[in-house]
Amino acid sequence: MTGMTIIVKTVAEWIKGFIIFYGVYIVLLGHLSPGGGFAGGVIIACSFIMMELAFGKDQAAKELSKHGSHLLDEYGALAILFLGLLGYFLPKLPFFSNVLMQKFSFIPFHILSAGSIPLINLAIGLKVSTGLYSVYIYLSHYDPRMQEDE
Amino acid sequence: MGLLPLFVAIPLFSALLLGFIEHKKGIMHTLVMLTTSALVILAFATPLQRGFYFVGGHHPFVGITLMLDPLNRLLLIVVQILVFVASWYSIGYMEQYTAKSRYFSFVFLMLAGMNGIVITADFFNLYVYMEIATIASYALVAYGGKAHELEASFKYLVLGSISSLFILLGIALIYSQTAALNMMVVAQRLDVTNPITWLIITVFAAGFGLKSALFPFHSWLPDAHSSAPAPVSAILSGVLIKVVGIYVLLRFFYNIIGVDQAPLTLIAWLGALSSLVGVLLAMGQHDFKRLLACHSVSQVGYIFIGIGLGTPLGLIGALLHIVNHSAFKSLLFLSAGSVEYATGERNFHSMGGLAKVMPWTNAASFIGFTSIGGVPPLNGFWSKLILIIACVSSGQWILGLIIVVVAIMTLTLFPKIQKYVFLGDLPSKFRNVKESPWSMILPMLVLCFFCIVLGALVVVPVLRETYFLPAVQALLSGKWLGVFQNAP
Amino acid sequence: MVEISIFILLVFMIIGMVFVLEMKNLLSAVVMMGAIDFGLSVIFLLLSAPDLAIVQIAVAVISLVIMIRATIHREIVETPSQESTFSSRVVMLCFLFLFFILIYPAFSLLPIFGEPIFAESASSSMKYLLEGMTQTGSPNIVTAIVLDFRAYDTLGEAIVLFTSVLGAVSVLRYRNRKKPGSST
Amino acid sequence: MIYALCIVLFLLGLYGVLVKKNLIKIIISLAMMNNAINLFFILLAYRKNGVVPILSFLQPNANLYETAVDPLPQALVLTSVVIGLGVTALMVALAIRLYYVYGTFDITKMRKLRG
Repeated sequence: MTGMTIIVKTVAEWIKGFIIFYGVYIVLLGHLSPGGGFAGGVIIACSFIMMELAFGKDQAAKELSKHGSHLLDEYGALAILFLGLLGYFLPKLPFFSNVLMQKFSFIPFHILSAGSIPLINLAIGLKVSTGLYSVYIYLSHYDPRMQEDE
Repeated sequence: MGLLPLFVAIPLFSALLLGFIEHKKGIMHTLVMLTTSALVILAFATPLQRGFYFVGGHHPFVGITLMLDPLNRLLLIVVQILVFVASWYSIGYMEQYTAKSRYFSFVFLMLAGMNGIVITADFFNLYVYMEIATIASYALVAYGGKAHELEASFKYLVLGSISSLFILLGIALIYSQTAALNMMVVAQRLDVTNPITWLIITVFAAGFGLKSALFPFHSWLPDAHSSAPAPVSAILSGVLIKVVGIYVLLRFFYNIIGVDQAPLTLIAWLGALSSLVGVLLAMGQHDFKRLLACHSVSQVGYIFIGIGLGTPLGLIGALLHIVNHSAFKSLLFLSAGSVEYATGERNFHSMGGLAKVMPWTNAASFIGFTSIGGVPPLNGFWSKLILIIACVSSGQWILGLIIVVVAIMTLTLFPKIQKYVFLGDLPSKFRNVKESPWSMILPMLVLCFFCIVLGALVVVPVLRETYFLPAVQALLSGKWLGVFQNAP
Repeated sequence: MVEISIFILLVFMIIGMVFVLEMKNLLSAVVMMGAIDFGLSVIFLLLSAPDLAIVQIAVAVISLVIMIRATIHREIVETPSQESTFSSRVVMLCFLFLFFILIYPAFSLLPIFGEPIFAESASSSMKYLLEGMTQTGSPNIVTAIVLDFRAYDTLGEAIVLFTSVLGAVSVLRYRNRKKPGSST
Repeated sequence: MIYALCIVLFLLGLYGVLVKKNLIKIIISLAMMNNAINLFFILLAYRKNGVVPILSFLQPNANLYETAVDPLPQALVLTSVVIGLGVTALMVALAIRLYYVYGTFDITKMRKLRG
């Protein structure tokens, strides 16, 4: 599969950056305005999927392979777990407490406020975008001729 | 109580780590054994009294609360031991499948989900962790990738999702009445005289009844449990249906709603019906694992009879049967898996004479069969006896009679299979069958040990007084009132 | 005003659902599902839940893409043999209608639309609204709940997604069993 | 009345799951059941003329507790939407495998999935 026509490819190339930028914006400002890691992550995944649809499987596999997206998914999940356990390993703080909020003081309504909330948002954004992209790519690359059982 | 989050964090961490060491088998097996044995030790290290852990340090009204009491502790120990044994067995057994690291990831995710359900005291948290456990189990049922396994998984997925949505509806209704999700707060605020409470009870009973394969909803269980790889069947039948279905219903009826005899009697009768239906279904099967799966329906029925009686003796019988059924049913699933591993065959009519070539498997399944049949010194006998006495002493003669009839049918069912599979002449196609590797036999022997020891220990007061009586006490102390009184 | 708009949108969603159930062409049914999801997103926006509206619309888009990918180039028409018999459908409809009639009185016992119970009693939501900003530093109270007060749930949610992604990947692998005799 | 419409949507989804014999229709029906419950949760949280539970930079001291809608169900539904997406993805993967085994999405043509 070589993808769609040149018009679609050009337009997809142009708007790819905007969609990813919008997704990152929603992730980063999740604690100040509506949005957050899940919404932003799904939007970023949509831009990856758009590129895959426009340019075909082979081009997409060059930029982010099946295995690579799956590993990134695991890194994201590990990061969330690590941020949760951070409180557990520090003295006198419980599991999943907002460690940074209690150790440092922040300016309210600033992008670097709310302690570890933006960090968890980033981890979730990474996890959701790569996870959904890997589901999609596995679904669309599935080739029944390679199936060995039955 | 500081140990509680580790029950979720350790298996999750291992499940995520397994993706990075896909091709290093030695490290993977070490990690699996280390994780599961660490969890067994942790389960025994948890303290005996009731205690709470506030996630994030928030007040229980605001944050999520984890809870430990004797009932939780009993189930935690059973879950950790069974998963330990099953993953030990899997190291040898799963050699016939590909992508072993993913398999262990699913097992650990399922374990994390089950531990999350057992230790939580928050309704929505319960729903989320239930979804982790059940989604991992859907993927594990489809793990072999054969057509019937995929079908069984799809059917299981559809019915499981319906039940999850019913539970979510119940949680929404609870929230609409109490504006709280913490189980203790809900127990204080839920008004039992309000008709909405009856709607909540109905919706929850349907949802968790579907998850635990109670009588009108049992049709998915034989397909799903027999299609999974053998150690997974052992986990599914041994603990998953009990944790996801029975444990939550126990908590809901006894500690949150407060015992009411009318729904309990209904549950006892549904349990009696499912024990009859399960054993009748099992009698018509030719497939070793399918027969065991059908029989699980009948054993779940026993447990529900004990729960429905509502007397201390009935509850002890039910809890004892939960533990015993985990031991002997998983032992039988593992030995069925061992037979399948060696011969590639599951239809027991075409087997025979395997006792000569597989002596250890033969011995293990002999102990399993005598235990499930209720032969006196072994553990199955005691829980059935206690259930029968409980039925008779609370005046429910018919329920007691049903238990006796089902027990007799079970007792006639299993020697027949032992004869078909292990005795008689060895067919020529099985001449060069070898005994399964030791990494599969040793876990079975561990479960045999539990079957024998639990039977012996039941009469010893130590086990009863440290594990079972406090658990029953935790249930019979009634609604959780006055635990967190002060609103923030 | 909000109530009437939601009412109209819900009626449209129900009509759409009936279309989904009765349409023979699977691709149209999938596209109709996307339309219903979009309606739901608008309802969330009307109910002052912009976080949810964004998530819902993004999830609707991605599930639409996945479902279209599953149906396109495959069998896209429902054949008559896939229909249940008329009598079983009528029985099921009657059963569900009976269920609806039975639970209909319960709706009057629910809190009246627009007057939720959390505002009356000492509830956790009041505490979130009062102290969410000072305790977590996040002006978006929903984010404060999701990522601080109930962050443990969010860990579970991320793991659910991880599990189902891993499940889909494992279901779609090409070799499920090793050939007897092969060593790796 | 709005609650009743919401439950109608739920029951229509249940009808579709129980009656339809096509894998894709079953998946859509389950997704609709999930949507109906999410909507039910949010309807319970609505307060008349309620504002969004987000503090604005312009009015950092606004009295949200008197005007805002209930934020907790929104947080819960956020979780539930994502769980629904996960279940849908897994079901689609299974449906595609089944399609290539049997050449159809029709469950009456499959061996064991009856009823």
